[in-house]
Amino acid sequence: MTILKNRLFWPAAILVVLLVINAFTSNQFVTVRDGHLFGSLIDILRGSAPLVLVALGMTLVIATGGIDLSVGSVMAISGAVACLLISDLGNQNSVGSVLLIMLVAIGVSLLAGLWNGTLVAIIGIQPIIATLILMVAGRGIAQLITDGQIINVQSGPYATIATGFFLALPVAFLIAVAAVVLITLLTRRTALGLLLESVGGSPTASRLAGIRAKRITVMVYVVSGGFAGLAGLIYSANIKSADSIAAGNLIELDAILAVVIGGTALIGGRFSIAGTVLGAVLIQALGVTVVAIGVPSDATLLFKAVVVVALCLSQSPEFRAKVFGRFKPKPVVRAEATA
Amino acid sequence: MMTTVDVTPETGGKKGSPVNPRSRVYRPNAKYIPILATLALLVIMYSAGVANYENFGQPSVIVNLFRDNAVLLVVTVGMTFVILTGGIDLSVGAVISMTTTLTATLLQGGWPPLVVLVLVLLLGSLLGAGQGAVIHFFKVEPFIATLAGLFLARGIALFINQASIPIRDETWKAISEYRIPLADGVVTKPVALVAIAAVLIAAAVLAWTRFGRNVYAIGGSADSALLMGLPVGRTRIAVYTLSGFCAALGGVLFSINSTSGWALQGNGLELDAIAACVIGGVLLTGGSGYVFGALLGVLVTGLIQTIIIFQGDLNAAWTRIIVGVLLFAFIVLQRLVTRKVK
Amino acid sequence: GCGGSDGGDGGSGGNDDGKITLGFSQVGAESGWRTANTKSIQESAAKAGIDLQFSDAQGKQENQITAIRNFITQKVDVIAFSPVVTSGWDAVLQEAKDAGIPVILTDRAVDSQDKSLYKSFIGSDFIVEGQKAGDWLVKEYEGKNEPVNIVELQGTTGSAPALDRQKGFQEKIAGNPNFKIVKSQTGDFKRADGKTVMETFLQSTPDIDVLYAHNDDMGLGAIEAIEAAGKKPGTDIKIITVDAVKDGMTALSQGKINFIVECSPLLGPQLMDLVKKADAGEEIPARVLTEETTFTQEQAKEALPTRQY
Amino acid sequence: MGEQSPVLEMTGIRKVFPGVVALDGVDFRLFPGEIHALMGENGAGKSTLIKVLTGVYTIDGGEVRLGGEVVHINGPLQAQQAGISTVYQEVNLCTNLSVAENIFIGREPRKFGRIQWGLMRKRASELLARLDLDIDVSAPLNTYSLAIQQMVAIARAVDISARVLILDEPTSSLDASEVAQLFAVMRRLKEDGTAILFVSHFLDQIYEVSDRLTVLRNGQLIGEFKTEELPQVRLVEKMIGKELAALESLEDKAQRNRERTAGAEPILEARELGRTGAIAPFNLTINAGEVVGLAGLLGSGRTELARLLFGADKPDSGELLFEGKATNLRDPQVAMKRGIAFSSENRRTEGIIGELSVRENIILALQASRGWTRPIPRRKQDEIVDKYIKALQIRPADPERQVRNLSGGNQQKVLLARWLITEPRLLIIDEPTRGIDVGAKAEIQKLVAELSDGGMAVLFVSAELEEVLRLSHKIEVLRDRRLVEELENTPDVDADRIMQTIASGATS
Ligand SMILES: Nc1ncnc2c1ncn2[C@@H]1O[C@H](COP(=O)(O)OP(=O)(O)OP(=O)(O)O)[C@@H](O)[C@H]1O
Ligand SMILES: Nc1ncnc2c1ncn2[C@@H]1O[C@H](COP(=O)(O)OP(=O)(O)OP(=O)(O)O)[C@@H](O)[C@H]1O
Ligand SMILES: [Mg+2]
Ligand SMILES: [Mg+2]
Repeated sequence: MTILKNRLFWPAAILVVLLVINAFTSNQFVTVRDGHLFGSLIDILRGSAPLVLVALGMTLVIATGGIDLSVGSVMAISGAVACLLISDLGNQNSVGSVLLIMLVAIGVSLLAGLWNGTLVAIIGIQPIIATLILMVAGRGIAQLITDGQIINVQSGPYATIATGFFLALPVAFLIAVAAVVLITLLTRRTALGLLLESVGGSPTASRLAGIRAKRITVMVYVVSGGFAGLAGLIYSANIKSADSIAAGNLIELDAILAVVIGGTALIGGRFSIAGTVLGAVLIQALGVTVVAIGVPSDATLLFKAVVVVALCLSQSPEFRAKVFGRFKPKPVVRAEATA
Repeated sequence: MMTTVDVTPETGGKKGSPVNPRSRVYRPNAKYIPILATLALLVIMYSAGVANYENFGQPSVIVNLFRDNAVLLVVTVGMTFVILTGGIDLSVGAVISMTTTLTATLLQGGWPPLVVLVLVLLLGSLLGAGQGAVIHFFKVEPFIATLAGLFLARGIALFINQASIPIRDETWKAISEYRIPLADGVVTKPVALVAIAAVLIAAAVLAWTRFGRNVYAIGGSADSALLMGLPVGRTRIAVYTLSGFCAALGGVLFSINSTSGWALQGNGLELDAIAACVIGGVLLTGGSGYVFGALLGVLVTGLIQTIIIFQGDLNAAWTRIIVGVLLFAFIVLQRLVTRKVK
Repeated sequence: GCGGSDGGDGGSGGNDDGKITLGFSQVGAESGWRTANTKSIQESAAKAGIDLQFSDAQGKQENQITAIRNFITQKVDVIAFSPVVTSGWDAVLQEAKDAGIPVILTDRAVDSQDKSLYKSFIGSDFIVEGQKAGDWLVKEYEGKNEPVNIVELQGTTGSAPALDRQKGFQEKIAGNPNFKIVKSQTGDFKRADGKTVMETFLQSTPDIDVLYAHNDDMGLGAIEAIEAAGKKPGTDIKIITVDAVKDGMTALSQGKINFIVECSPLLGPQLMDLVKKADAGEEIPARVLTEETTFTQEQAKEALPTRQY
Repeated sequence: MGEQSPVLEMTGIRKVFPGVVALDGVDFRLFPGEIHALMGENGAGKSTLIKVLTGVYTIDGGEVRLGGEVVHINGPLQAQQAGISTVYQEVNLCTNLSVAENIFIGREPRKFGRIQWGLMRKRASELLARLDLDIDVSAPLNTYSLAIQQMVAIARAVDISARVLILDEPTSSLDASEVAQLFAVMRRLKEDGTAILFVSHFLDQIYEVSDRLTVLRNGQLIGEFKTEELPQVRLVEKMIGKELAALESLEDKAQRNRERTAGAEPILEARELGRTGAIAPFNLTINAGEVVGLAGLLGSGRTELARLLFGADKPDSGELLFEGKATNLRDPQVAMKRGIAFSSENRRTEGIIGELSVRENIILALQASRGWTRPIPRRKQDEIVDKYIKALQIRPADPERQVRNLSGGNQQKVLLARWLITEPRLLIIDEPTRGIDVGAKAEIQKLVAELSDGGMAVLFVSAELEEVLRLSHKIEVLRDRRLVEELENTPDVDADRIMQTIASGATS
């Protein structure tokens, strides 16, 4: 009974259904090949890594009542920076240099986040418009970096972060897991989560309770930028090239959707990391399923619409009460009858 | 005037508080400061354009601004209502695509133009009403409900036809080609007038009707509005219906503008509309802002675009960067000006 | 041309140095192909001494209409643009015509019934591209009587190249019942999407014989997926793509792609010729095809060293 | 009046929230032309009964009769249409709208469907003048203090001339004169036959104005009484279920405190500190172990003064000395570092974070001062929270409940707990007893007295003069946003003396 009442029950159920469909349509769901796991489930987990990362950052931003539209552009910038630098390397397979370059790219992304955070918290611009600036200009910057071309790299170590395997599991998946664990620890083992929720719940009350709301706000945008940068690296490593136009295009929408499916309200306050992860994987699985069951491209969007409608209705307690309520007697009424 | 039991002290002193230098004269203006600041910055931006580019000063630049942004303007008007209640409507761009595709398909199929017009406007409103109902009754977040609406509307459009469909209907063409001369060599088209009419009507509705004031109240605090006995549900659904209607009307204007329908039309327009509202000083959390502000927001984005076109030597990358820079400069200046004056 | 005499007038209004001013509205920068196209136009304009008013529409028809109207306000001498969509240009083209500014379409066509609205259309024919791809496939399997499972990576849903490349291809393979398109899904012209979609194709369809990708980028992404699945692109799965950008040609020469239909972005020089003629009021052909070809693996090896993009 | 039939009759009302039975078989009658007080401790179910009546909550059992007929009220709108006009406990207005609109929204004067703004403003001004309030009605409501907002809410409800008028703690932040105005209006309405339901924790007010009262305890009906037939002590007994001894003992304590004022060292000193438009430059010294009370009328600047001392607002003149050293309290965080705590009068928007739990709300300030990297261990949290839930009798005593769902008085206690656990050197409390029941109020007063005995300085702001007099060593009198006089709280100082100062205060 209580599990049915959980907000995340229905998204989880839909995810399971999608995975079952995939298990049936694909020839290998999970198998072992060349000493590592392989199959459509693994593809989904690996493919969802960038979205999970972006959505994680987005969750924190949304928890403070903000929004970050610039994540896609930051992904493009980070991929562009990394590929440009790597392509200039004498030896693209040098692990040290590649790692350093990735750090540089993430550093740039953190700066982008700092920019957003400053506009929102210090100058006081509404988050949607503050991050829109970088959303528009950022992709231009990425295009400048790559000169509008796709920069190819042939770096084994770089490709590893997207397509490599470690302990039989995809590295991208492991990175996402690490990020989830990190954020979970950071928000739930320290007081950060509480302070975030407090700022999102009521900025005025938080300030008067002595919380440095501005500092926290800046911080979440920086974190969001950093994760977007990491996601951009995985995205570009996956195709061994920097595609500054396509990278992260419209990912902000998916990320926000993932956060909302995960039960975090857009007005801020309480947030759920687990929910976000569930939402992100669900979105990825949905995309894969559409292809796997061969929905014709002119009906793809309609199909997605139906799923999203079903999802958002299933998450509404009011809807569930109306639809399922008729079949079960309300506990409250029963209690009264016996009283 | 009132006889009371207690010896109440003289309270007349409250009136003209000597310590309160906040002059009464400034007060009524205070709420218009963001709009005035935006307007002033808009004028500055325009003057900069005139100073820098040949032919920028021609009246047709301004006239075209209204005409080229007619669709965005109409959609933004609807969006303003939604945002004022503290909601958001992501489906508008998709409703446009659905409307244009349907209009073109039906007209191609020989349906009478008037029937088509009424039908598509009805359909847009209906979709909006549906979203509003889901948001109100099932307490689904506006963002996710209208995102589903976006998928649905564009899904329908793509399902009807993926390719672009020309409109060869005489009425549509006639309206499309009808010119309204304003001055020597300056003409505008009916779409611009429709857009301006939409702005004026919306401004009047917001300022002078109960519905309009309820919209503000809900945006201020929906819970309080409910406790004050305002028709919160009805208003909220009406607002999304209105936005759906405006989007459909925008779609019709689009189909007139381009005499065609296409399932990818209006892609991303929702963001433009939201941005225009915000630039115009409408608070995304609801309860504060004006349609005229939204109008200014549309003009700002339109003017930025015009400047970019007149600049003429920017490739895609620089176009994006300059748009971002101009947007940034504008927003920050606006912010600083309003803060100073306050 | 009918606008010739007005053109001179417009020229003097636009600028005083007697140079021709060309207003060009690009679709956007959605792919490497498009960037090359933009570059070609910018470079050849500079070379030809033409003042270029360039505007990027970011994939939106409304932006393009706005740009064209502004070109008219600016009184440019010639307008050229790559339409985002085929329909919906009559009104704005009429305005250009009334202002006496000749219009040249590049890359993509419009469906106006009044052909006098524009002077010329220069560009490739997407349907023909699809047909060329189909032709090659039909030839490749000539004489073999076995079922051929084809998967298709479409371009952006609803875009003209995606629709036409699909149409032309289907026309050609329709004759042979052995050919079967088992899966067809959009990869949005993007490398990453091409890869993801292909991954799923590979998971859900056991024996894919042929991949037809609407552009090189998606094909390149798909190659990654095929390799990751332990198959050999070009051998286990035959790959046909369209565009012939450098990365694609390299893969072709390496044997990872089997056939590429060229879709050349280098319209610049041809366009500038037409612009000069149009400005001078000379008669110009209503349809100019870009010089394009197709490449097999051998041809790619030869052509690769001299490819510009 | 007794022979009349009740205009409103509720029988067997039951309301259950997850985990709490808020109302259990409550009967309630309201007759035309009476003022009926609804009494009970914090969390007894008063507000819930009102919300059930106006359809904010659905009823889980029982029925409501209005004018003898059974009605099913679905929401405030319907209640209003049925002739029930309500002022809810927390000010529930749209603060983004103007004062005039807040009074008239939903019933704006119109002509041809067009709102007549001029007429609306004029009527609003007139209406407020009847409550002796002279403010700019076209200014947004959020530019006014909570007390004024409360008056506006009352004006709105009163103007919707209804059969039934419900006032849920309307006087909690009003000062004596405002209360008097309100009572005058209530009496007039009563004469016109309106039935008034009135909730207040001020027993004096209840005895002054009500005809009859109904007592609730723990969601259950204790009984309905004629006010004049029930002595105060008995009423309190009925409310809390036992005798109240705390009040008496406090009286002695306060007396003792008064003797011991001088000699302590100053903690905070304000020198010509001021903020344009908010409060004129003032001098103020607060010593350790001293309770300083702020007295003044509604809008006299008490809140503004308090905010300056916490860094919630920035002063634009003068200087502030903390323990003799000049300090710049840039923001609340800095003030907290120095050991200053401030509990806002506006608990709904500046106090509680509704979405968070009681536990989280209580530890919030302490956690903020420790910084996010040093979380308070969960065990310690539970310990502290349990202690204060017990000490302040927060009910329900469930630390994981959302604060939003607590009764108003209990929310106030949570806020108090938040600041007490930071163990401040100077505690600034603005209307700390707002909406708190007699028993708890006595506890809180006792607590304040104890804290000051222990060396804590307290700046105590309250609209209730009695309270200020009882607790303070020193009383600062404000008038027109100006500190006009400082009084040592000697035995000869009483309410009249302070009122006099306010009335005749030197506004030089
Ligand atoms: N929405 C809600 N959800 C859960 N519990 C609630 C809700 N509203 C009220 N309660 C609970 O119902 C009980 C009665 O609360 P109510 O607000 O009626 O008290 P009250 O008598 O008005 O107290 P106060 O004097 O403090 O205002 C309390 O225990 C409270 O926690
Ligand atoms: N009579 C009045 N006229 C205009 N504005 C007033 C008036 N009274 C109060 N205000 C507004 O309300 C605020 C009152 O200040 P403040 O909150 O310090 O009052 P207070 O003494 O704490 O009284 P209370 O909280 O009981 O209202 C000021 O900011 C002022 O804008
Ligand atoms: Mg209450
Ligand atoms: Mg106050």
